[in-house]
Parts: sequence; C-alpha cells; structure tokens
Amino acid sequence: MSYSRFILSLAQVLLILGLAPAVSWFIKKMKAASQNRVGPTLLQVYADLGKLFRKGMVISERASWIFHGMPYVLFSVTLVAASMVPVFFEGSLLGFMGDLIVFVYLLALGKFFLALAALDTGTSFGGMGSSREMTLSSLAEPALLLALFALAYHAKTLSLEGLAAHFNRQAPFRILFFTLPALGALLIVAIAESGRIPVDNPATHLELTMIHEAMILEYSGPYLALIEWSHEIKQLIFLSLLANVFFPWGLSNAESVAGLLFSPAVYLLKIFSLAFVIGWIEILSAKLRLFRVPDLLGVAYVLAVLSLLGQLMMGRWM
Amino acid sequence: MKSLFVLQIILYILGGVAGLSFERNKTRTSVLTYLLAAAGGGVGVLYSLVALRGQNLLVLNLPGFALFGNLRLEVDPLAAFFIFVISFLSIATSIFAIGYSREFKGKSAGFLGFLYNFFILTMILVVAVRNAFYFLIFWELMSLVSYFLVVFEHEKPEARRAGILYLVMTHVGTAFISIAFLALFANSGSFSFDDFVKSAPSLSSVWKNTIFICALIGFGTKAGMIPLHIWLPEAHPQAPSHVSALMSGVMIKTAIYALLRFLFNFLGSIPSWWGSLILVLGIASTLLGILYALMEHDLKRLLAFSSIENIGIILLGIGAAMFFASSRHFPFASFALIASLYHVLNHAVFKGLLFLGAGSVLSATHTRDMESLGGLIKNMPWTAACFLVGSVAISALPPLNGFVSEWMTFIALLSGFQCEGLGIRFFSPILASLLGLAGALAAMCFVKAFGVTFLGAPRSSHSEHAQEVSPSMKIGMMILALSCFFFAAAAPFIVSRLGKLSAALIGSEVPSSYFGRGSFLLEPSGLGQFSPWFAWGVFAAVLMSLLVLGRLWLKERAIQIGPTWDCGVPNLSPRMQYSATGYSKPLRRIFSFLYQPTRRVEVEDEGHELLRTAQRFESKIRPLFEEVFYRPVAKLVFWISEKAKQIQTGHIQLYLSYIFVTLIVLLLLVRLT
Amino acid sequence: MTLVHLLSIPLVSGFLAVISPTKKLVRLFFVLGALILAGCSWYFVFRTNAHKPVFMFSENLMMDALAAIFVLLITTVGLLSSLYAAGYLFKDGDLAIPVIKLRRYVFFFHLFLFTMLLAVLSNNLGIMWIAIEGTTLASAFLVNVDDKKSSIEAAWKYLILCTVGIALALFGIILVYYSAIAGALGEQENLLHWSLLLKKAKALDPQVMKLAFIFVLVGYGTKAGLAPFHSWLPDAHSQAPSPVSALLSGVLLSCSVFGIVRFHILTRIATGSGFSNGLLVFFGILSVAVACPFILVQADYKRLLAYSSVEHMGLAAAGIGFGGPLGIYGALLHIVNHAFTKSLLFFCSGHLLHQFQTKEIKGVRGLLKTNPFLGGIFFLGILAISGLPPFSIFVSEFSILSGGFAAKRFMACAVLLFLLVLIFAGFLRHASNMTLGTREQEPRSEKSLLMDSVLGLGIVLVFVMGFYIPAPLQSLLESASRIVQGVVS
Amino acid sequence: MEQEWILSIIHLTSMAFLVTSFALLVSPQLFSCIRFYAIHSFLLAVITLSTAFYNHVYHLIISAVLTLVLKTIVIPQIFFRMIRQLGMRKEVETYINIPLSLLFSTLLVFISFYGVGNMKALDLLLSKESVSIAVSTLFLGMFMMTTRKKALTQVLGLLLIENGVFLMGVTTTFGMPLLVEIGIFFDVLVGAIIMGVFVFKIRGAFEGIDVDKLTMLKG
Repeated sequence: MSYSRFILSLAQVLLILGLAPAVSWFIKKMKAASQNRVGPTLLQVYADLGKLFRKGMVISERASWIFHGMPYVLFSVTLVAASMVPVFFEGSLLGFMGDLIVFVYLLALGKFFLALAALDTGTSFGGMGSSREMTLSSLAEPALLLALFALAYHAKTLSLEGLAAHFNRQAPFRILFFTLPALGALLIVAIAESGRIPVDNPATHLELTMIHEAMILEYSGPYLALIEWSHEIKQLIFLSLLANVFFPWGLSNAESVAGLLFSPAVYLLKIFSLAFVIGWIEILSAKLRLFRVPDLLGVAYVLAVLSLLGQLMMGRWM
Repeated sequence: MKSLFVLQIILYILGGVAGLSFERNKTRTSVLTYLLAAAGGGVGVLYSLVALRGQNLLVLNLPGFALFGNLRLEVDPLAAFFIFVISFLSIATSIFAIGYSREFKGKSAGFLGFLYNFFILTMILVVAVRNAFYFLIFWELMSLVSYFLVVFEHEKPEARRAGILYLVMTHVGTAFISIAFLALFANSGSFSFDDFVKSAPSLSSVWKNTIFICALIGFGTKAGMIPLHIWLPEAHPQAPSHVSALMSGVMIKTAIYALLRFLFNFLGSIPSWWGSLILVLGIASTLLGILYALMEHDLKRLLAFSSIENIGIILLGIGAAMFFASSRHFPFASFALIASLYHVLNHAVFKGLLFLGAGSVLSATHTRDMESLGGLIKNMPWTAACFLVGSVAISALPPLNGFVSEWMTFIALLSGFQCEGLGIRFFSPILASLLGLAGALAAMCFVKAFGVTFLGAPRSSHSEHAQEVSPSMKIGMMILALSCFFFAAAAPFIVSRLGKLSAALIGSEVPSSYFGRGSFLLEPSGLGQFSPWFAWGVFAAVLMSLLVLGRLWLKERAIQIGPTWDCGVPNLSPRMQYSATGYSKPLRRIFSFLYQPTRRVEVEDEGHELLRTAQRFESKIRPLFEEVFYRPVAKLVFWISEKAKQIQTGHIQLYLSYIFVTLIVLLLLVRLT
Repeated sequence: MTLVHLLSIPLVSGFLAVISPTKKLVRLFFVLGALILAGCSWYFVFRTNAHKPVFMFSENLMMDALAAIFVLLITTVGLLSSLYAAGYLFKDGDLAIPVIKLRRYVFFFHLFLFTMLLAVLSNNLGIMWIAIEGTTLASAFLVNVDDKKSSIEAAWKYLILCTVGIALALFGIILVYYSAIAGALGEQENLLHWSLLLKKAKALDPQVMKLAFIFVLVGYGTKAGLAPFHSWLPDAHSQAPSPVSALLSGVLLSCSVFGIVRFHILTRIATGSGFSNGLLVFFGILSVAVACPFILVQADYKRLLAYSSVEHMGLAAAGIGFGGPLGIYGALLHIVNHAFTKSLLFFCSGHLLHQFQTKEIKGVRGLLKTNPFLGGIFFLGILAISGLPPFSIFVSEFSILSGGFAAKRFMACAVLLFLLVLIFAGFLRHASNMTLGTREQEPRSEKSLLMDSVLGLGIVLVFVMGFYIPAPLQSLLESASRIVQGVVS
Repeated sequence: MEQEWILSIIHLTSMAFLVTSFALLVSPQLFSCIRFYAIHSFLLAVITLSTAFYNHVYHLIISAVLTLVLKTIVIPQIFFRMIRQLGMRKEVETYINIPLSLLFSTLLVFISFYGVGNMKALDLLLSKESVSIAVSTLFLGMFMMTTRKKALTQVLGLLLIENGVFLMGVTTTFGMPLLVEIGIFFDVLVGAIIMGVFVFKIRGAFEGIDVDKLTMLKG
C-alpha cells in the first residue's frame, strides 16, 4: 500500500469520526424544522460530546468490569469497522484485513458487549433494552447479509473495497436496476441498526418504547460520550456504505489529484442526501410496535432475495 | 509413535483401574485417575500432531475373532485429527475434574473416574479402529459407558429417564449403522475398512443410497442432528459436567468422523442430492437448535441445544463439500471440508469450556436454573472471564476461533456463486444468510446465558454466597479459554494442515496456496479473504490504546459509586431484573408458530385484583418433534403390544389350536408346492 | 471312559440321592454328581477329539462335534444350576423344604440331565425321540416342586402341549424311516441311524422328507419354544424354581433345537432346496416378533426372561436357516452364549425372588442401592441378554445377522434388527426401573456365598466369551458348523 | 390267497378305526369315550397283528400284544378307576356342539386325505389310505383336545393322536426297530400315568378337573 493511499485512508477514518455527529445533527435539525422549532446549531452537538467527556460519572454499585469495559470495546470495534469502509476513494485503511462478513461481525461484537453491559447493572430497563436490541438485530442480520451477498454476487467479491470499485466501473443506472431492491433492504437495515424511527426512537426516554436508550440508561459522562459517538459513527458507516455501493459515482481511485479534490465534496453530498431521506422517513412515519418490526425486517429480507433473483434470472452481465 | 499410541491406551486403562482399585471416595484416588487421564490426553496430542502429517501412519494389528478378521487399529490423518481433538479436550476436562469430582464425595467418585477413563478410551478406539465389527463393539461400548455416566446420579428420576431415552435412541442408530456396515460386508465379503474402500466402485447405486441413508440416520442420531436430536438435550445435562463437556465436545463428533469415512471412503463417487440433503438437514439443525437453546433457562440444557446448532454448522460444511465434490469443484469442496473440520475442533474447545464453566457454576451454587443465579461475576471472576471468552467464541464473534471457522463456512457456502446451475447459485447465499441469522441468535442466546448468570444482582442466596472454584478447575478452564485465542491465531497453520487432510479425503490434490497466503485465509476463487492475525492484532491495539487513554483521562474525573437508578421506586430488588424467560420473550412471541407457547398466570389477591399478594407466571413451549413424532410412535408401539398380548389368554385349548392350525397350514403348503 | 459312563453318572448320583437318608448327603450327591459329570464330560470331549464322531452300542449312540457342544452345555449349565440350587433349595430355617421333596427334586434333576444327554448323544432318531419325551416327563415334576395352584397349572400345560408336540415329531420320524425303507438304504435295524441317513441322504424321497420335516419342526419346535408353539414356555419357566428355569431355558430348549437341526441337515440334502431353511427363518423371526410385545409390556420378571428365551431360540433358528458359515457358526455360538447368560439371569431372579418375595417387576426397586453386587450383575446380565457388547451375545447375534446378509436375506435381517431394538428398549426400561433409583422397602437378604459365587462366575463367563472364545471350543464350533452345513468330512 | 384275506382285513379294520375315532369324538358320555378308545386300540392291535402276518415281520406281534394289553386294558382301566375316585360328572363338556364338531372333523379328514393322499412316494404301500387315516386320526385327536373342557378328555385326545401315529408306524414301515417300539410304549405308559397323577393334583388344587379353571397364568 503506497504512502499516499495510507494517508488518504487515514484521512477517511478521521473524516468519519468528525462527520458522524454532524449527520445526526442534520437529522435532528430536519425534525426540528418539521416541527417549527429551531433545532440545535451544528456546534451544539460537538459541544455536547465535549461536555460529556469532561463530566464525572455516577456508576451503579452492581456494575462489574463488563460495565467499565464496554464503552472501550464498542468504540474500538466501531473504529475498526469504520476503517474498513471506503469513503471518498476506492481504498480504505483496513479493507484488506477482511471482507464484509468480518465487517458485519465486528459490529455484532460491539452489540454483544453493549447488550451485556445493559444487563450488568441489573435494572429491568437494561434487560428489556438488551433483549429487544438483540432480538431485532438478530432478525436484521440475515437481511443485511443477504443484501450484501446479492451485491457480492454481482461483483464477484466480498471485500467492501472491491464492491465499491466494481460498482464504480459499471455504467450508472444499469446496475441500479438490479440493486435497487438491495438498496431498499439495506436502507431498512440501516435504520434498524442506527436505532431510528420507525424501529426505535432515539429521542424518547419513555421506557416502553425505548430500546437503545434503555440499554445505556446507567451510563454517564465520558462513557456515555463514547457510546453515543460510536453510535453516530456506526450510523454514518452504514450511510457511507450505501452511498459508495449504490451511488459510487465520483468515487476516485486515488490516482488523479483532481478526483481527490472533487470526490470528498461528492461524498458529503451523497451522505447528506441519504441523511435527508432517513430524516424524511423519520418525520413522516410513526414508531412501529415492537412486534411489527419483524415484519418490516422481513420485507427487507424479501427485497434482498428479490435483488438476488433478479440477477440470477437476467444473467449477471445485463 | 506406535509406542505412544499404545502408551495412551495403557494410561487410560491404568486410570480406570486406579479409579476402582484404591479406596473409593478418597480425593487421592480421583486425583490419580484424572492425572492419568490427563497424561493420556497429553500423549495423544503428541503423536496425533505427528500423525496428522500423514507420513508413516501407525498400525496396530491384534488377533481377533476368526470370522471377523483382525482387530486392526490405524491412525491415518483423519483419525489423527479426531484423536487430537479428543485428547486435547480431555486434558482440560481431566484437570478440571480433579477439583470437580469433590462434588461426588461419597457417591463413589472412584467409579466415576473409572467410567471417565474408559469413556475417553472408547472414543479413541472408535476413531482408530479399522474393522466394522470392532467398530460396532467400540461404538456400542462408548454409548454404554456414556449411558452409565448419564445415569451416574441415578437417584434422580429425570436422569434415569434421560438415560433410557439416550441409550434407546443410540441403539436405534446403531441398528441403522449395522445395516450400513452389513450391506458393505455383503458387497465386499469382508469386515475390514480397507476392503470396503477397495470394493467401493462395485456398489450398485441402489445399495449406495440405502447405505447412505442408513449411515446418515445412524450417525445423525449420535450427532444429534435434527430431527434425531431429542436425546441430546436430555442426556448431556444429566452427566457430571466434565463428562458433559466431553459428550458435547467430542463424543458427538465421533459420529461426524464416521460419517466422513462413509461418505468419502466407503461409497465411492457421490450423487449430488446427498449434498443437498445434508445441507437441508444442516441448516435445520442450526436454526432449530439455537432457537430451542434460546428458550432454555437451564444452563446445561441451553448448552446442549447449542451443540445441536453447531453440529448443524459442521453438517453445512460437509454438505457443501459433498455438493462441490459431486460437481467436481474440488478446491471448493476441500475448502468446505476444512471449514467443517475446523469447526469440529473449535466447537470442541469452546463448548468444552462452556460446559466446564457451567460445571463450576453448578458446583458453586448447586443449581443449573438461571432464574436463581446472577451476579456471580463478583464472587467468581475467573469462571466469569472464562465463560465470557467461551460465549464470545461460540457466538462466532471476532477475534476468537469460533468466528474463523464460521467465516470459512460462510465462504464455503458462498462459493456456490461459482457453480453452474441456478439452484446452488440461488440457495448458497440464502443458506449463508440463514447461517448469519443463526449466528446472531447464538449471540443473543449467550448474551442471555452470560448476562443472566453472571451479571446483575444475585437472584438467590445460592448465587449470593457462591465461592470461586478450586485452582484445578480454574486451570482446566483457562487452558481452553486461552486456546480459544490460540486456535484463532493459528488459523493459517491449521488450515494448511487440514488442507492436506481434506484433499486426501476428497481425493484430489489442491495446493494449499489456494487457501492461504501468509497470514491470510483465502477463498479459492478469491471471493473473500480474512486475516485473523490482523483482525485481532488491530482490534487489540486499538482497544489497548483506548483503555490507556481512558484510564489517563478518567484519572482526574470524579467517579462516584451509587445505587442503580430505580426510577423512583424505592429498594430495587433483584427480582425486578429481567429473568431468563423474560429475556427471550420477544422471540417466543415472534416465533410462536414454532414454539406454540402456553402460559399460565395465577394471581392471589385480597378481594380486589388491585390488592395483589402473589402472582405466579409460568410459560412453557411445546417440544415439537417429541409431540408430533416420538411420543405418538411410542404410544403406538405400546398399544400394539398390549393388543398383541391377547394371544396368551391362558386357555390351553387355544394354545393347542395354534399348533394345530399351523400344522394344517404347513401341510397344505407342502401339498400345494 | 466311554459314552456309557458319561450317561451312567447322573443315573447313579440320582439313585444315590434317593436312597441317602440325610439332607446333607442328598445335597452332597446332588452337587458331587453334577461336578463329576461336568468334569468327565469336559475331559471326554476334549480328549477324544470330537472332530471324528465316536460311536457306541452298534452306532445307536454317537458323539460328533455338534453333539459334543451340547454335551458340554448340558453338563456345565447343569453343574452351575446344581451349585446354585444347593444354596437355593437347601436352605435351613423357616423356608426349609422337607427332605422328601428334596430327594424327589434331586432325583428328577439328575434324570433330567440324563435324558437330555441321551437326547443329544443318540444317533438313533427313535431313541432321540424317546429321550426328548423323557425330558418332558422328568422335568414336569421339577416344574412343580411346590404344589401351588399356579405351578400345577404350568406343569399341566407343559405336559400336554409338549406331549402333543412330541407325538407329531414321532410322526415325522416315521415318515423319515419310511422314506429310508422306500429308498432301500439297508437293513431295517439301523435305518434310523442319523449317520447312515446322512450318508444316503440323497436317496431319500424329497416329498416325504418335506412332510417329515414339517412334523418334526412343529413337534420339536413346540419343545424348543418357537412361536406359535411357545405358549407353555413362559408358564413353565416362571413357575419352576430358578435353578430349574435356568436349566429349562438354557439347555432344554437348545436340545430340541438340536433335534430340529439334525432333521434339517437331512432334509436340506434330500430335497436339495432351501425349503427347510425358509421355514426355519420364518419361524425364527416369528418367534422374535411374538416375544417382542411380551417383553415390552411385562409385569413379571421371570416371564420376561422366559419370553426372551423364545426370542433367542428364534434367533438361533433364524441363524440355522440363514445357513452359511457365518449364520450357522453364529447360531451355535448363540445357543452357547444364551445358555450361560440366561441361566445367569435366572439365578439372579432366584436372588430377587428370595429378597423381595415377589415376581412383580413393580415390587423390585432400587436394587443397586440395596444390594450393589446383585444389582450390578443383574443389570449387566440384562444388557448382555439384549445383545450389547462387550458381552458374548452381541458377537453371536452379529454373526447371525451377517450370515443373513451373506445369504441375501436382507428384509429378514432388517426386520430382525428392528425387533431387536424394540426388545432392547423393553429390557432397558425394566432393568432401569428395577435396579436404578432409590429403594422404598428394605429387602430381606441373607448372604449365601455359594450362590453369589455362582453369579460371579456366570457374569465373568458371559463377559469373557464376549471377546475371547477358547481355542478348543472354537475348533469344536467350527467343525460343528461344518457338519450342519452338510459338509461330510 | 390268504394274503388277500389279510389285506382286506387290514383295509376293513383301518376303515373301522377311522369310524371309531369319529365315534370317540362325538360320544357324549365319558365312559363311552373310554370304551371307544379301548375299541380303537383293539382295532389298532388287529391291524398290527395282520400286518405282522402279511409281510412276516414277527416282532410286530410283540407290539400288537403290547397294544392289546396296555391300550385296550390297562389304560382304560386306569381311567375308569380315576373317574370313580374323582367322582366327576359323567358327560363330556365341549365348546362346540356335536353336529358342528362332526362337520369340522369331516373337513379335517378331507384335508388329511387331500394333504397326504395320492403322494406318489407312498405308492409302494400295501394300503395307501392308511396314511391318510393315520393323519386324520391325528387331526381328530387334536381337534378333540382343543374342543374339550375336562383334563381327562384331553388326555384321551392325546392317546388318540398316539394311536394315529402308531397306525402310521405300523402300516407304512411295518413297525420301528424293536428297541424303539418298546421305548415308545414305555413312554406312552409313563406319560399316561404321570398325566393321571397330575389330573389328581388338579382335582386337589382346583376342585374339579375342568381345564377352564387353569387360566391364572397369562400375558
């Protein structure tokens, strides 16, 4: 891996770290606008993070080292996963390390510890949250995988870089014809994974409706900051995955300097437009009942199957 | 080499005898037996590692019954691999058992040691023997000894019931296995495996299919393949924990071993539908196994069910291998086979670890019911840590060994992309995604298992006053916990070794460069790649640095310890935590078509429903296979027997008429022929 | 020493027992006679190499390898059960049996041994018939030692059914004799000599031989307890005192199977077809099938054992029917193994009956706790009888089955395997209920070293035969199976 | 010349033999049963004797005499005494009434004639039908055993079978070797005696010799 590529991919990771709060700010802002409120300013979200980092903590006496360790594990996992996705050019820092299965399972590892930590303090909320979270995410897993596999089938590779590169080579809109269902599937999964309406409501603290919030109820201070941040990062990862796999245009291959100047802009554009879509969904739809969510995920799975079938029926190279 | 093999056998025999000979209930005796067993395991690991290379296989040729040929023991690479797995696990369990067998003071722990040693011995022999007749003998002995281990605490009625179910089921299996072997004998005219292999081409396809089906049923029963699994969750929990570790860890794998022998050695070329059938059974076992595991709140039963899941994963690998072999994609085939063999090893390690953990919990709290556990991580940090490692590994999460083999299974399934035929191209990703579902469910299952057992607040005085277990038990668990990391890191080496083995099985030489470059594992057609080293190198680096930073950062932050937030309700009691049953409630509801749960709520109140004094909630799921198939069959058999017993009425005239009628019928028969 | 001496030993000791005044003496002659008999038979069989037949009495008596095996069986099991009985029936105290009865018992016991020996040693089919009829008459009194209602009933059924059967067998023998005459094989006096008939078997008329075989099969089959002629068997075996039951099901049944085998050999050569094989296989499997439900659902443990005898005789018959070296060797070995295992189990049942005072399976619980020695042996014995390795019966069953596969009788073998599994399930259920678990009531138990040692000996025998067959016995079995295959050496 | 005589006697007597066994089967009285049995045995003796003279196998005379002594005199006497001592009811209880049993028995006779008659292997017999008669006697005996209730009548049926077998022996093979003959007679006698003993035991234990009561052992 050449020197410049290394620098670039490092820059990508940093970009994601930096950008993550902004994206969720964007969505918050949209909602505020839709409710005729003036939402927080962009600076506010960073300020909140900083404040949390600087605060002290209150920790339950029941908490064990699992509770303490979880934020670190979660964040580092998210970080590693983040450094596997290509952002504004076809390479990524650790993309060579493994393929999309590794990527998915890294995120799963984070979730595993999150769910454990939720049980650690022995509240009924924690248990409820972790139970629901694990249930939904395990139902989301096959849809996520199958959608990715459908793409992989098209690209003949499982590596995220490879996917991005492959779709970047294809003529636009021809690919979309097959992959659109997969896009739908991944969108639904992304919403579920990043805990947004209609699956989960990030804003609520009403025990019956919350999932993700319930798990981290006991956290405060720097730990909370880490968790929130990695949550936002995860959301951004999914968005950029969507962006770079389905709309790979303008993804530069790290040779042309012009492309390098041009592609981050395009990336931002894509990300925020996707964020707009998600925000829009969030504005329009109400939260689903817990036991309706599986149906939604089922839809996602069916979409994934459809995209696979489409490719099989019409042959790979149409 | 050969001497080591003999030495291992002798060590086990000595261990067994030691268990019986010296004073029964002294700790010294059990220490001696288990040390001998551990030594045997060590020896086994030594020579099996060498024999795995495949040069100079060791052969022992003992005289036997005249009609059935010699008792020939031979350690070829396949056998060596399984011997390695058995021996390796048995080291850890034996060391664990030294401390654990204190549980059985006064219940003739010596006898337990005797059975334990012979159990391991029979497994080794089953793997090593090369003659159908003696194979059956050792096979049945293995079942018999394990039966005695299952009913070791036979004052418990459920243990007795489980024992009967177990032995009868395995006996049914053995009947099918014997048919398979006898058919091979009828074809080859001899009982020796070599002749089976020689005469494999001359098998007619009808016989081939019959033998395949019989072998599948027979060994599937032992392996706990759905729908033949019903004995497994009953029997495994009943045995003493170090034995359950062996049963779940390796005993069911001997069935996998035998299945491989049949499929790749005895039956010659493979029709493609075999592979598909095994794939279907595999995915069924995987999903149903973990789904049933999720509903358990008995720790050891939960583990037993998850064994069914893992057998499913192994079968997925084998099925894929067979399919690819039948469509002559040999690189893929051997990759799939590597995956399944690798998973055999890994599952042995972490399932063994988990059972040992469960054993420690059992010995510390004397209950297996998760509903009365909790908060053990405070009093038993070591056990908790080891159990956590096991849980992460079995949930197939990076960077532990479980993930490596699961990743390979994924890839093996996805290689179906490369094959001709819409069917495989369509179903391979579907199967893979379902495997993903199973993985996620497993993660949930073990979050529940670990979380409810070790985290939160203790739910009973047992778990509140639990003590950390004795050093030997800790050591036993540590060995396995560490090897969970080791077998992940050693992946490239293991894969190259297994590559040779699987190539030999499939019968086509595939260069190991297909499967790995440097520290990377490769899919033969470059579909995907993964480097466990990097994965957990990077992960560990990031984590470590974060931890350091975090510590530094938190130094000057004020951290105060307070009670858990009780949302204003005073004195938050442990009973307000989520219970194991509650944890899996959403799934129980989502998959209600499978579970068909029934619930009973009893409320006691003082006149008005708001003035509740007590409330009892009970929720059961319907064991589908038992109720739909097994119980009706058993009922039918007994009904028929009852009816058939009518012939013995006690009237002598009737008896005479039996003779009479038979005679006349026979006379007419002769007349007419 | 000659066959005559062998035959005279039981007669003499029986006679001595009758005339001896005191209980001690009766017991002495009882055991001593069996001991000497066993010793002599072993010595005799293994010294005169039984591979070429030994004749006596103008060829009326003959001992070839086949007969030799049965001689060993009779005398050995006889010894075991007499040893056991010496502890079992000659108790003192409240349960003591009056000496008159004991005398009668001992006399008939030895008479029984004599008749069985005569049956297997006689070359003359007529004499064999007489001897087998004699076994019925002798053992009828043994079945009914105590004049309880039930035992009288059992004895009556035993008498009637077996005598009818025997009469039919005689009919068969006459037919054979007739076809021998019709074939003009030689002067009349020794036309019933099996050895002669074997030489000239080709000349016998196939039609008549078929007819004869049917009659013999039904006749001796009744005695051998093949279904559907077995109905007397569970009654007699469950009512007889345990040592006698051991002798009945261990040896007597086998002797009648022996009779059938002799005729089977002739018939197969005469007809030159698998007619008799087919019948044997059919009735063998039928017996196993009939025994199965009674083993699955059974309330009385002695009847349980009795039915398993039906099953095992069926297996032996099927093995003979399958033919071929494996099948026949297996069948003969099976007869030997079954004799030892089953008698062991009947001895155990004697213990049980004495300790729990009931034949009900329900009545026996938690045996392993109350009496580990007995419980362990009983459990292992049950496992052995239901054909689990490392016990001897597994070997013979397996070789019978492989004989079946070698003879291309696949369906038959599949059915057999299926039934065997069911039977195993039944046995395991009963055994687990009886031995495992915790006890409710404290059973009475006074130790009798003699009886316990017999049990120990038995289980060791059963276990050792599971993986090692002594060379002389092995060669005996092989040459015997050669005889049955009709390879006239 | 006299050979024909003897032969016709044999034919005649064997026919009478069959008829007698019918009579034995249907006679309602216990005493008459026994008498018929005596006659039956007597006819058997006659057949034996004539066969002995017909083809000059003189040891058959011995067995003829034995038959006469044992079966026509001794055994019936034993039975008569037993009946007196037991003081049992005189008539025969059966499961199926006389006409029906007649029907059955004719069927059986037909079967036996169909089954073993006209078997070409039997051609060189002097009276071919005697085989079928023997077989049918056998069947009738078994039929009797299966349909009668009293222990004693069962024994009678058994003896009937015995006679049938014996007839077979005499007519087809001109008698077994003497040794065997004697043995068989001995067995028959002992058998009869022992059964007699047991009849007494049953009488003692079950008050009455009705075999229906002997159904404690089942399953």
